[in-house]
Amino acid sequence: MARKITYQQAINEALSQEMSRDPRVIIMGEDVAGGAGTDGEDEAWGGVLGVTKGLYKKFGDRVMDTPITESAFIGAAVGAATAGLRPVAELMFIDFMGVCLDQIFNQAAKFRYMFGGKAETPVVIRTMYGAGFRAAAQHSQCLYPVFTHIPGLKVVMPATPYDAKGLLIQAIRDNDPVIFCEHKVLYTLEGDVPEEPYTIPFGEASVVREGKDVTIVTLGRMVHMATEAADNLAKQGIKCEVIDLRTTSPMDEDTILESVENTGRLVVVDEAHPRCNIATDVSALVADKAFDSLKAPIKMVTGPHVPVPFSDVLEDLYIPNAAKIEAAVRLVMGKKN
Amino acid sequence: MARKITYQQAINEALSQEMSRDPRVIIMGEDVAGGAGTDGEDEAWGGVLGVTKGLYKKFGDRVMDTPITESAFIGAAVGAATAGLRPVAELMFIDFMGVCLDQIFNQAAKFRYMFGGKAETPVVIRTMYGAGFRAAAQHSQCLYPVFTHIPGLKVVMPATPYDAKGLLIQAIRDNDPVIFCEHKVLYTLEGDVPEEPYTIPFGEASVVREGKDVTIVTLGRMVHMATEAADNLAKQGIKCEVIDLRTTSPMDEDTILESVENTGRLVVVDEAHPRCNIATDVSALVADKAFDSLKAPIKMVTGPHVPVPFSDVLEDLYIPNAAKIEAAVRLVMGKKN
Amino acid sequence: MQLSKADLLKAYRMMKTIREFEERLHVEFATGEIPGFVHLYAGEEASATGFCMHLDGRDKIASTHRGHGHSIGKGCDVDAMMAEIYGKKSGLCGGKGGSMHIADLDKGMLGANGIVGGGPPLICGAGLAAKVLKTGGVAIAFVGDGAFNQGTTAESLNLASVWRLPCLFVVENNGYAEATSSKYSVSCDDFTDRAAAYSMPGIAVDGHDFFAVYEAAGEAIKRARSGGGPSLIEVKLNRYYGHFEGDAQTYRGVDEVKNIRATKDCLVLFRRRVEGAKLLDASELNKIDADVMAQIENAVKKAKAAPKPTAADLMTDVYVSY
Amino acid sequence: MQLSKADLLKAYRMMKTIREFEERLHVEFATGEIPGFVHLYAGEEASATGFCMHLDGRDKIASTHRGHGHSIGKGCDVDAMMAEIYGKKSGLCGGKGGSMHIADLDKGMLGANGIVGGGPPLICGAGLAAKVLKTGGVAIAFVGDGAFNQGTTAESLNLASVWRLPCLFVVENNGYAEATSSKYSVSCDDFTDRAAAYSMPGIAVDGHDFFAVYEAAGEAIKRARSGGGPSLIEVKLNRYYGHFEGDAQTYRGVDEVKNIRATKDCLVLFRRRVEGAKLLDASELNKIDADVMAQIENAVKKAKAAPKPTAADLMTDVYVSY
Ligand SMILES: Cc1ncc(C[n+]2csc(CCOP(=O)(O)OP(=O)(O)O)c2C)c(N)n1
Ligand SMILES: Cc1ncc(C[n+]2csc(CCOP(=O)(O)OP(=O)(O)O)c2C)c(N)n1
Ligand SMILES: [Mg+2]
Ligand SMILES: [Mg+2]
Repeated sequence: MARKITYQQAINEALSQEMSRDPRVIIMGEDVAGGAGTDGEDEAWGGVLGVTKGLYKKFGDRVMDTPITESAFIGAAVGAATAGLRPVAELMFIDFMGVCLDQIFNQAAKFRYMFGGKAETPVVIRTMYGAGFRAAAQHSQCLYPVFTHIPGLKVVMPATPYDAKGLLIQAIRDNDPVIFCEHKVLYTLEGDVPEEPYTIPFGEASVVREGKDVTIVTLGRMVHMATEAADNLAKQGIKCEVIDLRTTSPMDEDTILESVENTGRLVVVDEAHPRCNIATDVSALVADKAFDSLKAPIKMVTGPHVPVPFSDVLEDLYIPNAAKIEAAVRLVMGKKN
Repeated sequence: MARKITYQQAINEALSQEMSRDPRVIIMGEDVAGGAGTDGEDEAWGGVLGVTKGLYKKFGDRVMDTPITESAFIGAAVGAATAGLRPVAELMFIDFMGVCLDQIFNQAAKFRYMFGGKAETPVVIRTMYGAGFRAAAQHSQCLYPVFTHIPGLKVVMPATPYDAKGLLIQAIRDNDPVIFCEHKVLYTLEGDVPEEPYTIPFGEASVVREGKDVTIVTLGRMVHMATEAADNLAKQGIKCEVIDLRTTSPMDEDTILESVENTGRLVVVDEAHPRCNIATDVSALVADKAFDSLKAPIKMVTGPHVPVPFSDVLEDLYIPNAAKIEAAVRLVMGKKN
Repeated sequence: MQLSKADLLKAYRMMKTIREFEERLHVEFATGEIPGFVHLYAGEEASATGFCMHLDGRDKIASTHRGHGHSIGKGCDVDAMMAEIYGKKSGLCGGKGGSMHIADLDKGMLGANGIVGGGPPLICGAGLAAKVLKTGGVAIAFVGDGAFNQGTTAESLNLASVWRLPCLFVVENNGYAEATSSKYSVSCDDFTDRAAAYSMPGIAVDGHDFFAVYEAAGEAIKRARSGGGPSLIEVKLNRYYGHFEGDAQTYRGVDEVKNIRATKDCLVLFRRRVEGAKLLDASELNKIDADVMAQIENAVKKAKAAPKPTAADLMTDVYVSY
Repeated sequence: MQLSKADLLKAYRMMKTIREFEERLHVEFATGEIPGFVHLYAGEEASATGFCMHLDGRDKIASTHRGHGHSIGKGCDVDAMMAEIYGKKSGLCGGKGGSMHIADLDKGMLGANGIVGGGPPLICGAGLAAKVLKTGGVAIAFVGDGAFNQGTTAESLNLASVWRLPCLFVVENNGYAEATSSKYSVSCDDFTDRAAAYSMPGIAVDGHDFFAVYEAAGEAIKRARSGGGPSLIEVKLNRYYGHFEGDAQTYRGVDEVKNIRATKDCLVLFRRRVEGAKLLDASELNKIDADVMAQIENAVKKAKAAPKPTAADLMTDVYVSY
């Protein structure tokens, strides 16, 4: 698998291959084609950052631009999923969930349970999250902890182009509602991606570095910060095991617990705000189920309890980075007993 | 303070006293008066469960019925709060947040930060949460972890009539946006409540039982389950310290940590779904900051990762109760070393 | 639109079944045996029936918290509905949903909905699926007068119009949203005033008159099926009971319901019309009445006797796979 | 409505300031020095100006992601705005908000908004506060054609009408929401078709013509101030640049903007009118042009030179107290 493409291209390819494979797959969102009703080019945008570019040319009306009415079109995707289609709806920024959350968390997520197991809602909601674009408080949030909290949803957080493609194909073929979270800073990241379609099962974390001293559990963009930290620490003789959760719901508890049983030390890295997030979730899991293996306090490296600031200096301070992760790892190592 | 009133009456009294004290306090929500535009009685409902009954009679137009448009009226409360009023808006069930969350989490919560500290948004959103009414998946959720996750919001969870009154008066006088969460099952709970107005500061947990063996951190309705469990356990010689958080944001970390430093054991009880909730939050805090005191794994007793079921049998199984808490406590006690 | 004798009998049976289901629930609820919130559709039967009589297996509907009538109209099993309302394992949703979440996707009933305005976006999706999959189906969102103000409804009207979806938006205007009059909460005089805002036909119809509803419904459904896009239909009607069971209804005028029952009851009007025109005779209708009484009696008995779900049921049905 | 000479000069200065601010940002953005998303208001100046010329300290506005024009119109400090867009500590929001969150509550500017449709509910609240506190103030929500479909807008129109709030809802219809034509996304031909849905007056006005906007605005504001309730005003106008800076705009027709600039530019039309009617002479206007150029030049210089926020600023300004 020598071919390198970007995270963004991997997503595009997954969509394209699944649309070719299955005519029930349709795409909808604001300017996912772009140019609707205008005098100019037909597929003028292909998504606000070009992620869906080319799909309209290939699939025509199966790529649907929508008015700016997230409740209506996300809800339509949900409704269509109960009625025979397999829609992939784009919530442009995850930050916009506030205008359409009901259709996701009270409708899609709960149908199967409320209806006594007699519903399938194979809808995928693709959405862009994370800080780093100087896009300020309403366009830079993580918010995946909110979706992870809700029973009935699956939450997917690819960190690499390879995972983006495999997890998105899985998401589209999956029969439950999936929130597919794409980190905007990762779109340009390149990596090896096989050309043929493949799936990555949900609930299987990926151990991206092996190490015996400290377990670092992380996800999304933070995987790269953590591996950078692990590389730096390795030079100082501290061997970190870096676990990329890949999906937060379901979450691969076994891989986390086994690793901590080996290392006895845990640092959890989560870009999200610190309260009730994935970092607390993983910490709590380990403090319950791997307590006897723990040799040191569990440290969390997360965004702070403040909205994401605009100014580049402040945003850079806001985002967890390798240095902060290294400091946390050193802290848990210092506690050796 | 011999006078006993219900949780619901305590809330009503807090509203009434604050409206009398400060003409800028107004109330809005669906049928908070009731009867608008009808041929019949004027204040026909006073809220869907009668919590605001009598206020319209006292305060007239300052108690405003709204159309069923939560985005518009919650947003209006937020906007009015930036413009000189101190609105108390009622989101009838917390489950309805999905149709209006944006105005809460992207607007109210972020104004102050986004505007460089030059905004005050003294809005209170009263809302009803929790299971126990056989009200099924869309009328029984907790969801306060979602609000707790968001910087810029304060989240208040009274467990008793006394706290309900004092915390609500504080919320109304507070200059930040407050989500005030009322457990529907507690409305009829009676307790001692002083007649005169008083405030309870945010971020101060209440130690409702002292004990040296195990710390139980909890909140809302679960406080009562936990004290019941503590009483039962006391008979078996296990002394639990029960901490009622009262507010989850800000959260009183010191009281939690001090208690765990004494007991060495922690059980966290949270009615919410288990992922990314207050239980994980408190567990993670302690696994970080009081790790060295811990003598046993931290156990969490929470609702399961399923929507709230309708059927009484299932709902009763769903809700954490004293028996489950006792089992968790015994588990952490068994781990003595 | 011509209704055959069989159609007329079917329509009457549907209305009567709804009525009897609701009247009986009203009585049973008072005993305290039925858990949760129950919102009765009694008085509004001609609406659900007028629309559902046109529908078949291709078609989908989304309902509201007041969903029993639509569910019966769309063919949900009455025994299973009753058992569901009692929270029994044999319920249509295994006791997990209750009155506010009755659904049967196999029947094209996408669910009652505990969220006011929850249905219209879903119906856009059902309409879209019909369009993309070329099923010839239509999709109908029933919403209340209160729900019509909800932003989700407005967005859905726009989307259905932009995408020219085979959808109907049916406002069942019973004059109240909980204890609030639509005269207060709705800023236009007639809901049809909102149709022009979305470039769709807007029709108002007397919801006590089954035939009027049936005709308006038929036209809008025909238009939708033939690619003519969505319609908005306001059905003016009344609810006989409170917002939910237990509502003291002090906001209603004296004798308001009594007068409506006396003068505008949809079942009475139906009988008067078909008997008057000698389309059906009283004995045929009386027989239906008796059948329905027996059916509901039986449904209640079975529901009461049925076993509840058990601990094994708590954690199932959340995901297809996890 | 009569405009004094001072008013005319003020209006021209306002429009010119907005124009120059935006034209300069367009140039500066290309250098890569300005972070984040920037949406320019160039071409739409007559709208913000036509409304804001009527406003005073009692009045509030809520803007959109395309908020610079409204901010300048409502009196936000231009230097501080520029510094904010550069992310500097001296910025109007201390560098924490940026272009999309410029606000100055002291000036009655409730904020640009990164959420499409975020403003209308807030404006209901501002209108409510004016009504309850009897300030005599009005509150204006500016929304785009795309934003007008959003459910929050529909709900706000209804609420403002039901509560008879002193609010204006101003649709700045520039024909596009991002790369989507309003012809596609908006299901009515004219936004005024949506006014009847909420029983409020709906007025359409040519947004290139300051005087037309000013007059329509004046009437609606007068109505609101005197208790006559809300209005909906559609301002038809054009944006000169892309949706945001960096947009290649391939969705636009050939020479579309060039033609508009040549024939409908609001500044050119204003000058032609006032010079033609000999209300102002060219030298007075030229002087304003020169002033504004200097002011913006100065603002950019200061913004570039200003210090950034520091680590100490990260955690402040979240709560009044915590
Ligand atoms: C989003 C949301 N807001 C409020 C409620 C509470 N509620 C349930 S039914 C109802 C009134 C609905 O009125 P209408 O739409 O006219 O329907 P009707 O009850 O008259 O059939 C309200 C306010 C809810 N379930 N969901
Ligand atoms: C809720 C929400 N959905 C989508 C977006 C992304 N977005 C930002 S501006 C915009 C287009 C707005 O168009 P319009 O309202 O016509 O305003 P204009 O840009 O033309 O001034 C979109 C889709 C957003 N910011 N918020
Ligand atoms: Mg109604
Ligand atoms: Mg526009």
